[in-house]
Amino acid sequence: MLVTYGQAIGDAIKEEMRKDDNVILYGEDVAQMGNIFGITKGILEEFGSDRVKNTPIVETAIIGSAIGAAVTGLRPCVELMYADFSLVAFNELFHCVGKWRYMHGPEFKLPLVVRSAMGSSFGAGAEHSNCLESLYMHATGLTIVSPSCAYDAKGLLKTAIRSDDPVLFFEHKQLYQTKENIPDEEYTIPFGVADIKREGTDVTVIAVGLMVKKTLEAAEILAKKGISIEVIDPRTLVPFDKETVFESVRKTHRAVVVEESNKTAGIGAELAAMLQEEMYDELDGPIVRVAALDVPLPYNIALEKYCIPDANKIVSAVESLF
Amino acid sequence: MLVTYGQAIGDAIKEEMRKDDNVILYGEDVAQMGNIFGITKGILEEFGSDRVKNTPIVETAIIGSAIGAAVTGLRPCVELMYADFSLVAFNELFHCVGKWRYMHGPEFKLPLVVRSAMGSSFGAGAEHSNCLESLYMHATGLTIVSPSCAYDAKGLLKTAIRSDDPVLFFEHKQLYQTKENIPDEEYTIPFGVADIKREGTDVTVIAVGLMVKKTLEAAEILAKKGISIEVIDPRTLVPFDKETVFESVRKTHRAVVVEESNKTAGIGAELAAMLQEEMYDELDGPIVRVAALDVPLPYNIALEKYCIPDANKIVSAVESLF
Amino acid sequence: MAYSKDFLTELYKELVELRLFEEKLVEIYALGKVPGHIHSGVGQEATFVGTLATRKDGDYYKISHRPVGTAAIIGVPLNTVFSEIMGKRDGNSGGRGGVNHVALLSKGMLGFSGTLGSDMAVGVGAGLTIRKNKTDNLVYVYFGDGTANRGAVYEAINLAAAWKLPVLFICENNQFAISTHVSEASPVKNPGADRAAAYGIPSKIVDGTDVLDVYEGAKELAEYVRSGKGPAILEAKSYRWRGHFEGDQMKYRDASVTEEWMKKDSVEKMEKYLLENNFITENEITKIREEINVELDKAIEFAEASPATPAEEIYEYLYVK
Amino acid sequence: MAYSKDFLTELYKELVELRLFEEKLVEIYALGKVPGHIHSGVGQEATFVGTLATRKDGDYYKISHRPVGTAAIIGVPLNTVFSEIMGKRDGNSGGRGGVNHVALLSKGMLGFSGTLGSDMAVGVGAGLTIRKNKTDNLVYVYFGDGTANRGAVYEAINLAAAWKLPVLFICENNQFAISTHVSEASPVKNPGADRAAAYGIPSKIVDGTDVLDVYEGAKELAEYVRSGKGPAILEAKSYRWRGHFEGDQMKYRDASVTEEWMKKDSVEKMEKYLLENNFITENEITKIREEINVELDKAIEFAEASPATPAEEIYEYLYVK
Ligand SMILES: Cc1ncc(C[n+]2csc(CCOP(=O)(O)OP(=O)(O)O)c2C)c(N)n1
Ligand SMILES: Cc1ncc(C[n+]2csc(CCOP(=O)(O)OP(=O)(O)O)c2C)c(N)n1
Ligand SMILES: [Mg+2]
Ligand SMILES: [Mg+2]
Repeated sequence: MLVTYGQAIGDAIKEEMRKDDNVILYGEDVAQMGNIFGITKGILEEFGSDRVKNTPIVETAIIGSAIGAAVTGLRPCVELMYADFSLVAFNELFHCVGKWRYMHGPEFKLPLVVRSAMGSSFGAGAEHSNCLESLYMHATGLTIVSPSCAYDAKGLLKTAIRSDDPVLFFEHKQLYQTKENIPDEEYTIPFGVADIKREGTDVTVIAVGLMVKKTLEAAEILAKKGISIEVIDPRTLVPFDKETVFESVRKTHRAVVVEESNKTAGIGAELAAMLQEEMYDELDGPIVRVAALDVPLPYNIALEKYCIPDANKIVSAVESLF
Repeated sequence: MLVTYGQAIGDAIKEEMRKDDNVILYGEDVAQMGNIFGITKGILEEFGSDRVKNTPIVETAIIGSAIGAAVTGLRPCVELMYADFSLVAFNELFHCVGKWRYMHGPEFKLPLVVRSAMGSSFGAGAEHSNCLESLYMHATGLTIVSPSCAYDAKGLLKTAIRSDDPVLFFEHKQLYQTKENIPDEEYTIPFGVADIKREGTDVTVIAVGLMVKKTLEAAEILAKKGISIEVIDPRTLVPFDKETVFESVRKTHRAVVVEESNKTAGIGAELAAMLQEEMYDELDGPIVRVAALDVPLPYNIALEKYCIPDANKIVSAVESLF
Repeated sequence: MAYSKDFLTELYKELVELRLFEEKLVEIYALGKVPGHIHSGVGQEATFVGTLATRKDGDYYKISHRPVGTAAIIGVPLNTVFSEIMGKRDGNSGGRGGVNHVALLSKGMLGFSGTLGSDMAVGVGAGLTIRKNKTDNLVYVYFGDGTANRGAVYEAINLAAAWKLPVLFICENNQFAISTHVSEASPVKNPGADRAAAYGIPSKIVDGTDVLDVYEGAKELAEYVRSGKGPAILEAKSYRWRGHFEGDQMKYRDASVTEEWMKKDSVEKMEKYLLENNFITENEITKIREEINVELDKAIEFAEASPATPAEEIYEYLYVK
Repeated sequence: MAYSKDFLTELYKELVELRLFEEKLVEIYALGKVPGHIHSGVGQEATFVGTLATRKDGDYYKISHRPVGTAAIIGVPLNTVFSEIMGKRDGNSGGRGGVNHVALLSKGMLGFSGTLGSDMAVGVGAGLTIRKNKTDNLVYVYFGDGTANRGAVYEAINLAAAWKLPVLFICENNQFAISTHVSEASPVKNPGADRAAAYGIPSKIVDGTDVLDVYEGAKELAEYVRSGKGPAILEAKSYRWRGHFEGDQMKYRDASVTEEWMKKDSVEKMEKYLLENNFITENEITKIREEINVELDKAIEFAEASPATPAEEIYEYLYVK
């Protein structure tokens, strides 16, 4: 069936809520309004107000209560409207969610999912545009999912809701309306399995979220220039599928990492550091990072665009390796 | 004079408070008690309760109010008891402190310092032992200081208090009692100037905070084995003194980064990624990261020790390059 | 209370200015001239005009995302306001911050945080400066009924109360946080005023559709705050006329209730009052509106002509040095 | 109120158990057997024993860093408790969590957050499970007078109140947050109870040095909460006898005040009451104490013999899979 990325997410939630009545959904404006992007529309109507709830603006309590609900047997799927606001509950996510089981012992399971809309979206400004996966990569005990298409979003979210470990699920705002044909039959996608979105021979390009799309655009341009890139979407940053990337690098001997967040201490920092540490002998050049400029993302749309990677910047980065 | 790292910090605050009555000090238990480590002892007595205040346990309001005080003309030097608790105010630090001037314009200056005690200290556990600089490196607009000795701590804190930009100042708990001779005369240390703590020819080792001490121990062991390492302490992670590091790498052609925090997406990730990107042709091997294991730091002291880098682990990492 | 004609006319002008500003904002947004999203404050003017009528030189202001036209009332030149809103170089941050970050420190404006509530303590910090300067100034800190539930708000008011700082907290209860009605989000009826007890500070509830009622309540509390006794909370009851943002379908609420509330129009009320008391003529009203519209249009024109901040300046304003 | 002898003796035993536990903790800490820091709860037993006397099967508990012996009262085997405290493999997390993270979920214990107050909402979340299971259970959530100022506490109680969840919040007002007296940190006299108004929920203040007074207050509120009406706040007035942590010089407070408070000894009070009413004999008292001490010593011995978790198991418990 043809669905948008947003519908795929809504469908995943509904399907899992039908399967298991311990799955509950709450967050700001998820009920009547169906969230500010319309992603959770119709869920209140189907499952009722015991299982679908608006919260006040209380991000720390959303996350804290999800822990308590999860350890006692529910499977909360909660929403923090914008990924930016997850920083309000950063302590709860970093210290509590990420460490609770480790600190308290194996009786404690945290089957909870935190969904959040991330990324730039044409003038949303410095506090409503962030991609923040790398901050959570430095934490422990979390699973971090960043789907780049409707198919992945649905399969990964279903896996997330069924997981007994806590999952941060980042949805890219600019992808919500992108359409795709996905199977009618139920499917799930395991964590820790990267997807090769395009095969290639000259350079391995690891891209995340919306940047997968931009990288595929870049691949077209590069193909015309005679450069063949392999586009790998890790899909989950933690756990990270090293093997798929290593295999690609063994073939291409060159790697580029593309992300939407600030360059310094971003996703690319970890991936580049890890790759050169573990694949040094396979590499014929530096691992190049393509990322946003290290400034708060400007509101002015031209400046915003200037800060964030696009196909051309990815092309240049790849070309710089030759 | 012979002072401890802790005294050097207290002295820096006092000297700056004497110079400029806009400098104020507040935080949890900084007044009568002189903070839980005794670092701010005597400051209330000298400057009075208008300028030295205990706060309730309100980390978000400590940081938020520091912004307001700073933009209106005061120079707040505030304390978040443990660096771990800075995550409670992470939103305020990441989005507000780090972006305020950029978002509101050049009229806005934020001369504020946030001091915080960080690092492992023998069983303090997963929530009272963190080194978190790398999280803040991903932010924008912040200056990040991590002094490794009394001399640096004093000179850098004085610079921090005089800075018109916001500074995060991380003090390592295990260093508070270390003693050192420092000048009687006033001095300051500029930001963005790394210090070569030991010259060497074979490997450049960049170490931060307490890890500088451990690396100097490792240097002794390695020297006996015939390996000469150059130990560089960046002192400020933002701004980062690339030139000093680059010059060293041009000599040694090998680099190791040592930090106390989790390896994944830590300081070493950024430094390794940056170095291989910008110094690829100078490097004769991978940049090796020495960091904590990616688990919440265990309470059991043997397990804690097992997780954190020490001289032996640094020695092994350096040796792995040959 | 007997008010002077001048005072009442001034209030009225500001009400109209804010109304027309907020309408203009919707207009230029619809024309695609404003990046991102806007939050129209149409219908909520009285709270802002009424409270600000108690201000004096040296006061500070922490405004909110709604209505941003408040910046103009406080005294930020319209050219600056619209340039920032349209993301242009002549905005206070050259369009880096945008519609929610219109602020001039020289006018006492402290700035705004897009993670709502995190800026409440910024206002509290400005109170420390007032305290040090030993003036009878105060800080106006505006926040919404939804934001009132955030922990950062509690910490900020608590700290202000513990330290008896001169801050007037103003809760604009427009009954909605996006789609969530105040009765669903808040366990108390008055999300601002009912919490004053938690801090041991005074509070007052006023009619946010009646500028004079707001003014009276604000005056009483402002006097208390200026006298050094510590912070206070004013809660104004109003209603959000439009959607949370433009394009909001508002299926979560009953349009007939909205219509009822829209009849409680603070601008019309004031107009009627002024006309009935012969403080103003229909002609003068028309003139006031025209003049303001001309000013707004001129500023929008200025902003449109203002260049975009060039890419080379992308790192400016990040650090002082 | 007329209490049965059994009930009173049980309360007394738990008081003594908690007292001796907390004393033992100080003892083994002084001997270097405990990593990190401990926070002795000596003198504060009545709040915990008195409230827990209202518990029943299926209830949940969010305890605090002081007194950690509460875990034993709730039913965690002493061997587990001391093994965790001493960082050993037989602790609930094999010594990964430590003294502040003693918890058994099978006994209803939800765990603890070292960033104080961030765990309040964890208790609220357990309330959702109780609600779903349609039982009349409740969640006991303990927090200190200092922690009461945190925004996370406000958000948690607010959410519990908005959703009318079965949570009994218990503020142990021992008058200090480390060195900061409650009067310096909190603008209200009663940092727990005075804030109930902010959530529109009931509250009660009890004498935290009198286990029966605590019990009565807790019973009243627990009944209210169990009946489905929503959360409530109990505030117990006590005093922290020892330093915040061991080694605290306590120069920030007047030792004579401490001495006065130490005369209000909940254990002694109960002992006197039981003796006067001939519910117990001096002999029985001695025996109770001896038995508990033997149990404590045996558990400590067990914990000492418990191996350290081996390094190979360092990644265990990080993920379920
Ligand atoms: C911390 C945080 N959480 C959520 C949001 C998203 N958000 C933006 S406006 C809004 C509603 C605010 O309601 P209220 O405070 O009543 O102000 P109003 O919009 O009614 O003026 C929300 C939830 C945000 N900006 N910050
Ligand atoms: C968020 C946070 N801030 C600060 C601390 C440091 N701290 C540990 S105990 C304590 C005092 C707590 O006081 P209270 O809540 O009254 O509990 P008590 O220690 O008196 O039992 C503080 C400030 C912390 N653990 N977490
Ligand atoms: Mg509102
Ligand atoms: Mg206390």
